[in-house]
Amino acid sequence: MIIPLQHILIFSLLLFATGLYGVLVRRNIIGILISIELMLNAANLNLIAFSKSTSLAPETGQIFAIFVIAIAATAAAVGLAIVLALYRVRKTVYTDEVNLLKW
Amino acid sequence: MGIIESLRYFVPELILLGGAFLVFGTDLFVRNKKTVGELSLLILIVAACFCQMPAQPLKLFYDMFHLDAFAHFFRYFALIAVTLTLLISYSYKPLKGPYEGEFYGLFLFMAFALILVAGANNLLMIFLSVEFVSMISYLLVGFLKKDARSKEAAIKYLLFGSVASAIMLYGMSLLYGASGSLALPAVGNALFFAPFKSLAHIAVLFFFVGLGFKISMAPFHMWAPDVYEGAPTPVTAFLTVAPKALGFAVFMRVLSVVFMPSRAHWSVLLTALSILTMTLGNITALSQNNIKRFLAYSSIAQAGYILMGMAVFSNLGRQGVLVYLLAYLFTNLGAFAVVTLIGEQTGSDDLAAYAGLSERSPVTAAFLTVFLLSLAGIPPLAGFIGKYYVFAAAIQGKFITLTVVAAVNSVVAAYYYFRIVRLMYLTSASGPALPPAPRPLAIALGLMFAGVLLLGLFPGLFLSLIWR
Amino acid sequence: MASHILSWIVFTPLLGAFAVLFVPQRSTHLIKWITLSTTIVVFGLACVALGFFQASQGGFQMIERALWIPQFNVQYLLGTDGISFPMVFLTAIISLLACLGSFGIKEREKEYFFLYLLLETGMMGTFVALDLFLFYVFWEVVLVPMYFLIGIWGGPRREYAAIKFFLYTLAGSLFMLLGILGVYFAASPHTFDMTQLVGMTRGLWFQKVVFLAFFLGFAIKVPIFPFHTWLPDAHVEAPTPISVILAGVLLKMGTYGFFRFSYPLFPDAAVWFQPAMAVLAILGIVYGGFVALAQTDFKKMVAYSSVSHMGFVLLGLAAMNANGFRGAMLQMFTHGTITGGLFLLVGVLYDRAHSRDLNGFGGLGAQMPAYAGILTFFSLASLGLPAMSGFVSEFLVLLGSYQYSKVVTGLSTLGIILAATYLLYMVQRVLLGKLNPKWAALTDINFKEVLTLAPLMVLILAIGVYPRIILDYMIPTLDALLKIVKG
Amino acid sequence: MVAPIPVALIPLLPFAAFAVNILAGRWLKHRAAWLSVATSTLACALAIPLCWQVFRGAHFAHQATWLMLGEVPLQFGYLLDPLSSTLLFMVTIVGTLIQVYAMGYMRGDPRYSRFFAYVSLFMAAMLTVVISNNYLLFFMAWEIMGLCSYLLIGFYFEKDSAANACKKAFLTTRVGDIGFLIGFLTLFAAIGTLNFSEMNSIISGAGATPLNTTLLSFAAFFIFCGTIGKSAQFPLHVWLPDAMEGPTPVSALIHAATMVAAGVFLVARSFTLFAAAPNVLPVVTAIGTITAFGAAFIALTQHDIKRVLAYSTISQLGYMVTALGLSGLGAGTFHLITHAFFKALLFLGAGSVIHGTHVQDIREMGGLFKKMPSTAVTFIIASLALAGIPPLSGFWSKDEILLTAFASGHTFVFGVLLLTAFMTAFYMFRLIFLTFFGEARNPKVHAHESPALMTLPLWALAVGSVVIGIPGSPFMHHWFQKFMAHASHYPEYEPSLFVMACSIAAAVAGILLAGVVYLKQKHWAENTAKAFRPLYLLSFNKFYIDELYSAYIVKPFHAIGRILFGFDETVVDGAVNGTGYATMLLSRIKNWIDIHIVDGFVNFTGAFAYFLNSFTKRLQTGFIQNYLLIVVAAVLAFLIFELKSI
Repeated sequence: MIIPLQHILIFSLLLFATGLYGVLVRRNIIGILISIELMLNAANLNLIAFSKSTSLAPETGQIFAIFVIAIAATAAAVGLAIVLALYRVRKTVYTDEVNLLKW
Repeated sequence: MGIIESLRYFVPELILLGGAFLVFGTDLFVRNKKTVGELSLLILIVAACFCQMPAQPLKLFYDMFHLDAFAHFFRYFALIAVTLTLLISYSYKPLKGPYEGEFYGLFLFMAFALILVAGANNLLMIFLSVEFVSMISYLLVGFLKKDARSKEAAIKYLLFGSVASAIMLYGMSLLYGASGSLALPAVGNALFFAPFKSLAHIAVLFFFVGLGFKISMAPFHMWAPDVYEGAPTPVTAFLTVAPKALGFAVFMRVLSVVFMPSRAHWSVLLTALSILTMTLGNITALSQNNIKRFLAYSSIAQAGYILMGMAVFSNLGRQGVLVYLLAYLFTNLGAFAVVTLIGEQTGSDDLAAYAGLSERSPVTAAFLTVFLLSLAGIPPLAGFIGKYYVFAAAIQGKFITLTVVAAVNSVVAAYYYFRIVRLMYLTSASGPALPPAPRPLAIALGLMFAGVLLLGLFPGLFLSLIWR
Repeated sequence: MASHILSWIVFTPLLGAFAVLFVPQRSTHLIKWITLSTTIVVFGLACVALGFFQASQGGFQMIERALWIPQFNVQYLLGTDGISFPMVFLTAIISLLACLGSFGIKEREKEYFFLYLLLETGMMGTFVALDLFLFYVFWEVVLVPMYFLIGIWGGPRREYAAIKFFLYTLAGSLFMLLGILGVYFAASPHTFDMTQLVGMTRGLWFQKVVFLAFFLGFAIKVPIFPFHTWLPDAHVEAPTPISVILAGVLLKMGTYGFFRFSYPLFPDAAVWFQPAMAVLAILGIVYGGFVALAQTDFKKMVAYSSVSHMGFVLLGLAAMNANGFRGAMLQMFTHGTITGGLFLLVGVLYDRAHSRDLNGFGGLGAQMPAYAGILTFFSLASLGLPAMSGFVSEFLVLLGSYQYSKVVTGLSTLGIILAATYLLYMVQRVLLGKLNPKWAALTDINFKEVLTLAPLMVLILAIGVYPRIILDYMIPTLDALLKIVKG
Repeated sequence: MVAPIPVALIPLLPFAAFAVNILAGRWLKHRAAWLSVATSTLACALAIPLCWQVFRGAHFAHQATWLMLGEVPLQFGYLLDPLSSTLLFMVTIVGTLIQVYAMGYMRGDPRYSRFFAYVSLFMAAMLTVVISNNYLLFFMAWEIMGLCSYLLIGFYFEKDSAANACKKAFLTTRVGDIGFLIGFLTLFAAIGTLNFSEMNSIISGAGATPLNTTLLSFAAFFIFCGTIGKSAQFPLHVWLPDAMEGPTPVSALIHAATMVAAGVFLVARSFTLFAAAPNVLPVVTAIGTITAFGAAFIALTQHDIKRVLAYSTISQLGYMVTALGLSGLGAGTFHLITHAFFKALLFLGAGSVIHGTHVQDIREMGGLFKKMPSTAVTFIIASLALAGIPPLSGFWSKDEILLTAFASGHTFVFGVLLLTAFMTAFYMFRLIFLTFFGEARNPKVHAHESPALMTLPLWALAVGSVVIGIPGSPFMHHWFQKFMAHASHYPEYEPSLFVMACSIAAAVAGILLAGVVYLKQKHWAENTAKAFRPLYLLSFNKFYIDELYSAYIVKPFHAIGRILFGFDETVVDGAVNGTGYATMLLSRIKNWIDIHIVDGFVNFTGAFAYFLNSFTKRLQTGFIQNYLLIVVAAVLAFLIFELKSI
């Protein structure tokens, strides 16, 4: 059976919104990073869906998706690295406690 | 153009890439990190020597990388920026230690990434290169192992950046859906026709977020002050100039290739954002007491002026952006070079450290004064040429409100720039005379001073480079 | 040399400035003498140029042209005529005398004289630049040294005065820049070249808008009534020689701008704004006079008096006829000499008594007779006593404005009475009456100070007795200008 | 025709003296005086032959372009016609005599050379006024005279009274002068020239070009303002009495004989203009009459010898102005000349008295006749002349004026003038009797006769005031009036015995009454003063005019100044500069004033900027998710905006 494009788009939008929500409300930096993953994947979902529906260049979308996954991985890696370093000097991973820099 | 024959035109980039690995390699074996720095400097210069202007625009790597005069200009831009930054950072003590070599290596990567950004002509390429730049920036910002502020800056930068690029990516995915292709020209053509005209209006917003983040355009600028304050000073210097400039570059490319049809529409938006940006930047800068934070806000305001050119987006406007960026490169890097120096010598980034500087170290004070005047747009200095250009563009495009607001803003700006001048010249010294600057930094200062003066006095030379 | 005389005049001070830059900090005498000789050379060059100048010719002369920024066809275009040349000459003289007056500077001489020469370059350039872009550059170049000169060597509230002056003027000039750009893009082909721009025709609405933009820039500099508040502060805080430069040259840059740019470029708008200008002129004259009357600070009184006197220049401009223009132009020159002299005199007194409080003095006429004589001389010149230059210019202005409007003229004469009043009150409070024992030790004016004042006195008398020595240089140009304005 | 000798020398010689004295005075010492006297004598020697030729009917004029007024050339030069030559004659002679006198009077003064420098400058200016051929040159020299008067009144500037007096004099006359300036500006607008002879020809030849009479009247009126100022006519007469602070020779030269007369000369010069503006002449007459009467009335009660003379001068000037107002050009000028002689003499006499007694208050004098005879005799001669006793000069000229008033049918004016004549005689002889007769009232005063250097000029002038009236008297068949009539035409009247009788009667009556009151019945004076207390106070306090001025003009001026200054500092400065309310309000809204504003820049825009700053700063919480929230909010806002527009 074939899932109509609209459904996928709506789903990805929801996914994106969820991620965004998470980014805004989570205090734990790790959580935020994961939420960002959600957002990226929402975009991926779009890309795949479109590559399936579109005629012009189906493969490019999928390739893009793969690249995005890779980038997401690096982002997560760098992020976690920095979080660790931060934890080492500040003993916290909560955003509302890292606010030396303001105003 | 296929991969193999593309490589012919890709020599400088390859040199940088190879050079980066070479640096990392040597870093493992060489004890004296200074040589690593010199090596990377050498590599940059060599790369610069291999850059040559293509006769006509080239579509390298199946038009992933579009090498035209525009890209060429930014290639030089990136190389100059990195070189100067390295010169500045040689004498930056906090870097000293086992990891110093990596720092230089990362900068070579950064140079490479920036050039990619300049040439990227494909959504995928844009995403990748921008992310590449961002990743390295995160690392550089958080480079100081022990420094909590540096770490905090890094994490903020990372979170903000990732979210921004995620949003942009989502927009890209929509564009892909609309056009079925990732190549900018194709996307552009697709957006010409009906159902997607309105989509263009939506999609451009996602780019606003993603690239607005890079160029610290309000309201996507919030990260900038914190990050700039927390990062190591040379890195701050670099971040305020190069990634921002390249952000503008890719922004311009996207706008001109993809979104030209709906220009009337987004130029209104950009006008508003430009006003917002410069006003926010200037107003907030008024009461800063940390010089780095102060310059951070000032650089936001400067972005606002550059956005004037984007908003107009006439020929003159686009050239204005380039000229402004060039002027801004010398001026802002120069200012930060002085900040680095003073930070090193007095161990403080507070404005208070600048009291009576004209007596403690006259030459440095004079340099900083010139850079600040240039930022304030006083002729005959580089900053004035840039301002003049964007003003001219705005007047020509009949953006009267925008220009008037900008004029008022420049007065406010002039006031806070002169706060520092006042501190340096009109208040009495707060300490003994300072030692002379270390040679590399002195050289960098000299170069940038010359740049500011030359661009101000003989803009013709530089303009001829851009008008092509 | 002969073909590039103007460039020499403009850039000789800059050379001097760099010479100063390479002299070690502590050899202050050398620095002072370098500066003095530079200003003398500039004055000499101005005299040479006077030889080349054809008074009978209306148009621009000694033109120097070179392409500067081809992309915008900005040119390095210098030239002079009956309007700018007297100003160049005035600048040369005032700079020379003020330089003599600066020998008293005690701290940071090197910076001072460097900035001083930079300032002179800026002023000269402003007066001879015929390319709007170039003009703007020089115009701004004047600001920065001025900021430092007031801010570093000024009085107690110097920082406030300096930044106020700077921002005020900057704000004005930025709007002027917008106006310049407007003119540039309205012209076809796009150009900043005055010699070409003058001929072109522009729409009335456009003219009005751009005229206002320029007006803001110039009015703040003059200063015209509501924009004058920077002046008292700047004057009071600035060191004496700088006040002299400020009153003698900088204020003239504003009115010069009207003559050189506003009127020829926007004649219709000028006619349209004529009543407004006249009203502002009257406001300035009367208002400045009254406020000067209320001053107890010697310097502030002189400062406000120049608000009043510059009002006459504006009045002459507003009159828009031969006599008005001649009067205004002459007034620019004479006010430069007279008020410059007055500021020098204030300085002479301040150096000795370290006070400017008018009520604190008295009876100095017996204590320092020579000073008393000279001060009386300048006061009389300033209140427009005949046979002194001030009278001729004011007479011409009034004659002109009378042809324009009787009411305006009548009101402006009130300003003359006021001038007499506040100046005589000043003279009485400083020179006449019983000697305040506190000042029994004051020494009379010395030879060097007299030397700085004598040339001014000679000029004032010469022009007052036979005005044609200077008017003949201005008249052809002014008549040509009048033709343009009146169509 | 061009004069045989360079006429310009006449004013230039004294000017040279001035230049030398002012520059080299401190080395010249008393030689300065010789220089001044020499130059002025030389000028006299040059002038008198010229005048003689003019009296014989010659007419000298020469001019050169000085300035271009628009297209019209402004010609400076000299004009020697009957009027100017007459004054030239008088000024040179009187001026020289007075300077000779001053040599004696000022001896030993620390600023001796300065004094003579000023006097020479004054001579130069006055002579220029006399021979000038156009209004501008006239005005310029006129102003210089004003300056000299200022400098000389304030000669003893250590005295506050002198300092105030000189300022008052200059400013008061300045007001009139501005009127004068406007006057000839108007004239220029009306007839396009400032040259006297051109003006005369244009106005008299009015047929050619229709003249704008209203404009001419305005011109005439405003020019007359100049006269009011300089000749101390009501309401601007207040400065002259105070001007007596100056050294007495100055009072004689400037404030009796020459400068104050220049105002009258101005009207005489512009006579054709006034004739062409008939509705101004009544004003002139009125002012003149009021002044003549009022001043005489004040003079009745003054105690300071010089002030009495000052008021008498004002009163006499009023006479002249009245005469001119009744278009009696000859009469006015004639009285001007005669008055110059005997009033100068009176002042010099007074000076000699002061010199001898060192007091000025007549109540402290008395019985000086024996002590200083020649002074007394000359003084009495002059007083008789002033009182108008035939055959002294004063009689003829005053009689001419009375005749003009009577014959032109202004009987009221005639009456007032007659009354004035009576009062004149009275107060002059009150002065004489109190000063020279009776017994010395103040033992401390040890009077002595002045040196010859001072008495000789007295005698010379005495001779003058006796004989100078002859040319206008029947003995010479009113030669002077005819002579004047050549220049410009005005009605002439047959001498009438009735008028003569009246004037003689008034004079004699005045003298006798004075004699009775102040020599025989001493108490009468007090009694009358008591009886008419209000009148007495009115006269004694000079009609309270000074008080009125200071209350309603001087003080308000300063008040306005102060108010506007306050306005300037708060409002104008505040509007841009926000030291005022706006800033305070903002600061109250949020306490954001930090050190930078206080010491930096309290600028409204600045203040406002800082106010915003306090918000924008707060946005920067340093809390990453707030930032992101703002981003998302912005994007959503844009999106909604878009979707609307789609």
